Amino acid sequence: MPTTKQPTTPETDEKLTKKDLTADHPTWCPGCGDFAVLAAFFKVLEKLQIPHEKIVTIAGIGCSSRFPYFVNSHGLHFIHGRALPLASGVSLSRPDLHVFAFGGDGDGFSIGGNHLDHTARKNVNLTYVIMDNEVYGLTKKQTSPTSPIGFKSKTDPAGAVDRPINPMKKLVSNGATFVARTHAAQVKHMMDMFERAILHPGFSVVETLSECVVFHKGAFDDGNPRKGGEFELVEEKKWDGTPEDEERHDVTNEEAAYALASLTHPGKFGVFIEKDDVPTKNHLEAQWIDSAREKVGEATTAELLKKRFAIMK
Amino acid sequence: MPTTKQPTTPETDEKLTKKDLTADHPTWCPGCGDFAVLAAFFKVLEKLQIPHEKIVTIAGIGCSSRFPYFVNSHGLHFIHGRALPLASGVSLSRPDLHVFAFGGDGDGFSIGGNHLDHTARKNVNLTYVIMDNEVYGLTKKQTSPTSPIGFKSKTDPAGAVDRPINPMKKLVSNGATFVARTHAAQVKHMMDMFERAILHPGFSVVETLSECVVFHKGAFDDGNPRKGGEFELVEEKKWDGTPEDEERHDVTNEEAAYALASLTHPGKFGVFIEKDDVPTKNHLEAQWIDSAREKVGEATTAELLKKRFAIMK
Amino acid sequence: MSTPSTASSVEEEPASPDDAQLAQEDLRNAVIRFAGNSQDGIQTIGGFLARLAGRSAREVMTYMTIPSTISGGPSIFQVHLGSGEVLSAGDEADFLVAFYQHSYDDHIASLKDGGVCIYDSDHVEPVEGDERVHYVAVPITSTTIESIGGTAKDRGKNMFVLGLVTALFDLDRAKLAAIIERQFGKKSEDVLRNAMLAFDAGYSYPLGDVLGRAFNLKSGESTDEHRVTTDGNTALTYGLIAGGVRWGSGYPITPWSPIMETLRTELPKYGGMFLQAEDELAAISMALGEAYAGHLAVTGSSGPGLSLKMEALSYAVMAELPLVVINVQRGGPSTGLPTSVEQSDLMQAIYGSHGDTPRVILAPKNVEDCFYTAIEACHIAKAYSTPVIILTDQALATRIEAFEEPDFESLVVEPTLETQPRDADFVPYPFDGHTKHAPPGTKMKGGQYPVVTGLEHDEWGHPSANPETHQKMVNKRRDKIKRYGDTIPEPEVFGGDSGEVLLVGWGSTWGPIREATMREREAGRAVSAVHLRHLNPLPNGLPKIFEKFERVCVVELNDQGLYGNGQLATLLRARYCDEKITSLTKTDGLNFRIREILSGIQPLQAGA
Amino acid sequence: MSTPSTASSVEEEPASPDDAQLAQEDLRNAVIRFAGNSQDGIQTIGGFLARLAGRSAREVMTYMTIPSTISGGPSIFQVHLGSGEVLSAGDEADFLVAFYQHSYDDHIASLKDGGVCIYDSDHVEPVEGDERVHYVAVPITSTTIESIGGTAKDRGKNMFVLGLVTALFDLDRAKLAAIIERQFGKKSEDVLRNAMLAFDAGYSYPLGDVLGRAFNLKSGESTDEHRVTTDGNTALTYGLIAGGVRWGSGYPITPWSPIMETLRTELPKYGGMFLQAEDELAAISMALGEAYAGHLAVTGSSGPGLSLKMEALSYAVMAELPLVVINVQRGGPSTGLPTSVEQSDLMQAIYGSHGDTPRVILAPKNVEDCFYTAIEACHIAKAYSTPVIILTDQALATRIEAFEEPDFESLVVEPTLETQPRDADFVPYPFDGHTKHAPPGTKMKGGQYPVVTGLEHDEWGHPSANPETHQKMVNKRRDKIKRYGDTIPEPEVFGGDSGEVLLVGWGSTWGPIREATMREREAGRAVSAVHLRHLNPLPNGLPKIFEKFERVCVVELNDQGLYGNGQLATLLRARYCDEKITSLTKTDGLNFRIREILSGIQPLQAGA
Ligand SMILES: Cc1ncc(C[n+]2csc(CCOP(=O)(O)OP(=O)(O)O)c2C)c(N)n1
Ligand SMILES: Cc1ncc(C[n+]2csc(CCOP(=O)(O)OP(=O)(O)O)c2C)c(N)n1
Ligand code: SF4
Ligand code: SF4
Ligand SMILES: [Mg+2]
Ligand SMILES: [Mg+2]
Repeated sequence: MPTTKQPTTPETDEKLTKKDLTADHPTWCPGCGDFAVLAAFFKVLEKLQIPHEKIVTIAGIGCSSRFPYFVNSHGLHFIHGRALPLASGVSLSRPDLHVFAFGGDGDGFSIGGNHLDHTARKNVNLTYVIMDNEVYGLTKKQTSPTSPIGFKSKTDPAGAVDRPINPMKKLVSNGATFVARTHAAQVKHMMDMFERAILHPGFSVVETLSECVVFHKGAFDDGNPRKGGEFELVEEKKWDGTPEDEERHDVTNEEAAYALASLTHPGKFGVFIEKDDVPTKNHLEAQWIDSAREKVGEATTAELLKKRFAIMK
Repeated sequence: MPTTKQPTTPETDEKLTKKDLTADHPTWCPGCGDFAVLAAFFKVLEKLQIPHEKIVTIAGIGCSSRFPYFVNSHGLHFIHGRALPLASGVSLSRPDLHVFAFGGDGDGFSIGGNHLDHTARKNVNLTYVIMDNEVYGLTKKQTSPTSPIGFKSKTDPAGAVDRPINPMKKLVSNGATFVARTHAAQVKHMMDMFERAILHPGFSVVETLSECVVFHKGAFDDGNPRKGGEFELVEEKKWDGTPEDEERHDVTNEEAAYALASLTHPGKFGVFIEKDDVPTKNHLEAQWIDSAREKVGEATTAELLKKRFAIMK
Repeated sequence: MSTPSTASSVEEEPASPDDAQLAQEDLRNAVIRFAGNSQDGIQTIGGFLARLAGRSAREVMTYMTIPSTISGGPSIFQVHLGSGEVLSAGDEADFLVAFYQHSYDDHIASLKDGGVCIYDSDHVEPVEGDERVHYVAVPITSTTIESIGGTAKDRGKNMFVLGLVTALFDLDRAKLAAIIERQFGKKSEDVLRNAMLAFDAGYSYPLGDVLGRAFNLKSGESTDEHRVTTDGNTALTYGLIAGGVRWGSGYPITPWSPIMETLRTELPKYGGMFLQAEDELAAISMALGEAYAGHLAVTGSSGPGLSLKMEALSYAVMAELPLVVINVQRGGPSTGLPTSVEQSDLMQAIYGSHGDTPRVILAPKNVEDCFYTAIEACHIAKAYSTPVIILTDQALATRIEAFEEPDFESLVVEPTLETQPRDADFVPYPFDGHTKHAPPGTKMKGGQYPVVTGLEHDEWGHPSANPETHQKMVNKRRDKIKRYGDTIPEPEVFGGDSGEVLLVGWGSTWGPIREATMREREAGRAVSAVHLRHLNPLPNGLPKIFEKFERVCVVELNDQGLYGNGQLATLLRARYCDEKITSLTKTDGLNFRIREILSGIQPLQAGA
Repeated sequence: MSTPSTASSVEEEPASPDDAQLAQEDLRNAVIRFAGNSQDGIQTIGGFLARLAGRSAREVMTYMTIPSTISGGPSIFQVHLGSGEVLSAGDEADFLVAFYQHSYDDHIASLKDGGVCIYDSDHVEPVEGDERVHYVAVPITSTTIESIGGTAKDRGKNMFVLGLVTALFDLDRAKLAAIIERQFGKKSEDVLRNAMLAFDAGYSYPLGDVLGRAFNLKSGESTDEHRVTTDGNTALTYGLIAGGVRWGSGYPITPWSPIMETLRTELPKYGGMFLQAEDELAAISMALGEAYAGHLAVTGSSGPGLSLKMEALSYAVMAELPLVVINVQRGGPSTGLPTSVEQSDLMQAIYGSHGDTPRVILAPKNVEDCFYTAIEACHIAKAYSTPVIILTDQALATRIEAFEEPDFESLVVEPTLETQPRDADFVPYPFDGHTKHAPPGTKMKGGQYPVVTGLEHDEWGHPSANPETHQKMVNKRRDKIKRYGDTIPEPEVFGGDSGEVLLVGWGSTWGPIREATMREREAGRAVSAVHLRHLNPLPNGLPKIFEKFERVCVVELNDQGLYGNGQLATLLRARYCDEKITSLTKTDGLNFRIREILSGIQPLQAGA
């Protein structure tokens, strides 16, 4: 049967540990929020025990996009803004893998904004972690699409004037089937969000506020109790019929999620959207392949080609 | 004063007529919805009497993007998907002009989708008319980002599987300050929408359902009474305090607009969003220029450069 | 695009407008029947032809049917062109142009045995396997829409068909244009412009050697059931599948679209899938993802789309990922002439990306070669873990030719996913250049997993700005492609291996150059030709060939540039510094006519 | 980036690592004081230097201060390097490296008159106009972050500075690397890798001729208030403004970003604006919109961003819109080496877009020339309504040099918006190639308004697939650029106008090539040099120059390619077919050292 053959890898029973997953010492600045994101990611992988060789980390360009070098797994460091289409190619052609994409706000919302929308509407099965520091870090402090109005940067010395994009509105409206928001200073919450994102069938995104201590210090103090801010959680419905539950958020309700997204900085943290009933593109295309393969039955590639050329005679 | 000088064009009192605005006979197929869009555009320009030489029509690539050839005005036919950034460059550097961008669903939502979001959040002062036929016309029937699931095309012979994007959700959520929806079979309504879009200060978008009679026939019959469909209007608030008014749509209410956008095909037609209180990027950047110019006073370019170089000594 | 069997009727010689002219000499009387609807203005076609014939030496007689309803309806117009004496409008037609299914159904019988039926493949489905006549499928409706952005009433398809017929019979284009002008000029300038847009599109549509085929049949060859007939895009597409491609991604653009459409339709049968992306940047990124995942993947486009892929192609070279990239060239620059042929993307294929990006460029010479070039590209991409660009063009893409059915058993490459565990000494980027990535899913026995990257890196894929490392890696990426270059067979000379003028060509000019060479040799002039299928690296051994000729003339469909040399000529001159290498170029959206080559090389010939 | 006055202290000779070496010979004893915080691990720097000196012939003595708090705090480390006898750690320092404002404030006094203060411009603001010492601004913090994606604790900035000092004094890089390895290798492989990343970034950071400058002052030149000191990006930026640029758009990327940052900050003062776009595709589109609107506009980027602009650049050629495009070249391909110098984007600048796209390419030779090249580009873009690409590079961009203050009165071009009404006979695309667009806002007296387009078109901008029209328009676009080419002054030869070897260079290799030429001539060898600022079209008259030399050697910072020729060498060989044109290339992220050129051309010299 002329479909792509893959040698089955011998089963192993060794447990996957943080140590196995640790690669180069991260090059991030001391205090960079991304360290915590990496730590949380390790812990969740440890917990979920995904086979080591099936983990794939992919990123674009940026400080945060250095992620793959710091995870000892199959990894690819791509070009600026195109991590998602590349990750989609991996996910759709290799359903056996666990595909992770990482990147910053510039990579994901500026140059990469269109790919995010189309990956979301197609519901490609992969997990995307955005480390949003509301600035261009690697290129040394230019205004990013999430920089707040008034933010002084090298490209807006007098303060940014353009309305920033609202990542949650973008993600809720573009059809992403799992959308969560967390804060790098809240490791437990991050782990919880990452775990649910990974277990979600389809395209899952976790918008993670991760401070750039060099170029946008204190950007997320307002969401950090230790810095006098408030870390307000999204209360999810328990479906227990209690009156309190009325008030709680229904993660399948897009309009309610949109309302949550409209809250002003720092907003709420938690799961905004979680829809498990949308078929993944992986599934839909696999169905097409299966039915096509069924039709051709045992025919070899050569036979299929012969058949096709016969009508050209 | 070393700012860009422009010769004042002699005032003229000739009236601008449809005849003046008519250029080449459109090359569109007989019955193409785009003919009606062009006709409505002419009528509105006639009504508004914008100075002929101040009208600029810009488009990307596609059947609909041929628009500039059919309007006798300053025009530019650009490359696929980039009409909006080009139009932004024109608008921001030439506030004296009336800038119009035209294009199709592929041009605007597929390859050009990211530019649409960023032009919207920056609220660049221009009017964008999307001729959505839910198919790639010029390239002869491939699935477009607005093609409905099940649509049979050359790239989806068994029917499209990806969830289409929802243009109205995209436009409501990306911060566009004027968002309307109309149907090429409803000339009066189109004219009304175009006129309000043109008069709107800031970025105005009119999503126009315009049938491709060759590659996606009948796509919008469900919104066309003459074809047994229903053309349901958005009832806008009159602010008359009547109980009926409660039910009506507040065009400044984003969440209400989002709810409207969530209606299933053909949905409602009319103005979804109209926010006049958001400063345009044109205004914000002009302010910056003015205050900077004020500081330098009468200094000539040479003087300014000298001053700058002095500190390099 | 498939066509009913005309196997017997096609010779292996490539198509070129001049073959038509050749054949046409033997063509005494041609009866052409246009069958469509009156709204399509087929009368107009007939009228123009009649008037042209009237103004020429040619005799002519026409007749037409008037549709029953005013609103218009089925209708035909028949023209009898003749160099000799014409006595009737002709009862049986030599040529039938069918616009619709009903036109075909109603009039196919009026076509004489061995006649030629040109049909609008957007509307007509001919009877499968009808051997009685020759079928030529032309997407009349959609090509007209493409070429003028719509079909503007009766000024669209009929003008396109008129252009088609003008090229087919090598009628006097200038005279006809003048007649058309007089006709439409009255109405309005832009109506005329639209008419000419459609006419030019039809004129430059590569029909192939239709008449040539017709005559071979008349001369009664026996049919050969081992020959297949198809166009270049189709041949290339199945070549990719035979070569082991199962995955890919693209975005529509003319004339590339049919390849992606066929791949998307066919690959599922082979267990793979072709993905339609939101743009060309996403398309090549998805394809690179598939390549990284361990598949042999393909992406492609035409001019504008290729420009958008240049950044990711630079990555593919740096990361050393295998990828097959198709460029179906069309008229440029920018949107240019989407439905015309040109060869002006060669330099971009080699040099279009930032940085030093050694990569492989191939170009098929005819429809059959599209199939084999695709397979070759697959082999190279995998063997050297490198991007390989195939430069085909609009003429090859849409032109129909016949060739021996390939021996699939011996050719087919079954894809395998090489995820077998790797030993501890594995490195993704060995300095010896024998890169073989371990796709995700591969167990790494040493416990260390590789990173694929676009930053300069050490053997393990770790970023490195070390001067020696960068130098070594640049050398490695270059030497890898040079190593491949040494495996390219030395090209063969057509004609004699010494003489006055050597014509050098690449891509779809193969036919006209070969034809011109034959003509010259028949005329006793020492002209030979060499055709290059490998453009980067160039094959070795060319100096040995060149030195035997007084002049070397590179014939190509691109501009002479700032210094008087076409693109391939520039490459050859740079490598060999041989002054006798000169250029014959043009960019008018049409393939070379034999006479253009003949007159073009005259100055190079003795006594000139 | 601005620096306090060091006017008096800078000679016009360009910087190159070897100038440092030159100067260093005369440098008896060097006392270097590193002032920062203990957390930055400045002791480590000192330690390494001391150990190196220990292992070398050099003598050394060091001393340091211990910070008061355990958590770390202000601290210094002083090294006294000497070729002669070293008696003390030196009380007064010849060099001060200041990491923070407090380090600068506390230690500037310890720097002797005419000493050199290297400070982290990300943290330190030196006293304005201090003439006592020489200031060298280096963005230590951000460049380190850039080069390794962060500053990873104390293994970042200190290693960067160590690399900086190693290059400055031409210390033994290999030896030091070995020492570092022994040190960090213990800890772990990746810690070492990060340390080396920073070290290499510092080593390849183009400091310029710091020592050279120092010595001129020692030799007591009188200060000259007509000289300014700045880096190439800054000079280029103000050249654009002087040339009439008021509008532009871009997207950040190293090392291009500072140009867009300065334009965005400065243009409002001149009544214009620079727009930050969402990506490079939008950036060039916005700039083209500004150009169409009647302004002289600029866009720019570095490698990856330029690749993304190739489609729109093809449009600019077809639509004949004026546009200035900056490419600050860096190490490639792909993301490559963002903070290293390379000249590997020349071919892309010329051939990177699809189709035949004749356009103008210029390259400045030093910091001063960045200013004048920018003005020249503005003139050409407007005069010929064409895109003009300026190829500068990472070394020029960040290198500081001094030059005569430009005569602004005579140079400044005031922009004008040419919207005066046009007569009825106006056409946007005249066949004579003298395209001058009528920007929107222009009244058309004839009543017909023009369309600017990327489709092939007639003189009015109407789409046309007419074969003759396409051919004529292609010719026109090419001849227009050739016409410009004939106005380029013939280049001058440095040295003698005949001899054994002629070195040919472009861009920032001007300095080392010139230096090497002088050395050779001092040594009595007949070596000369010619430098090309105009790369497309190339200036006329080169054959006249070449024929007087036995060998022509093109020295450039890119790869030798598949056939042994660098990128400019390839262009020259293609145009002139002169076999004596050969290549000297390298790609290690560093500019040429004089000795590399000397040894590189030895084989070309008699007796070799
Ligand atoms: C095509 C291209 N354009 C621009 C750049 C330069 N660049 C590198 S990272 C980056 C943005 C960094 O910001 P973000 O994505 O938010 O990541 P962060 O560094 O903040 O984590 C830019 C503009 C590039 N490498 N490639
Ligand atoms: C960079 C690039 N990619 C692809 C194309 C081919 N192309 C031309 S128009 C078009 C899409 C047309 O669809 P749409 O924008 O909806 O316009 P319509 O023809 O339907 O009005 C495409 C893919 C192109 N010209 N340039
Ligand atoms: S620059 Fe900012 S984002 Fe980058 S590593 Fe440092 S702290 Fe983190
Ligand atoms: S193809 Fe469709 S969209 Fe294009 S002109 Fe014809 S009807 Fe209109
Ligand atoms: Mg960021
Ligand atoms: Mg469409």
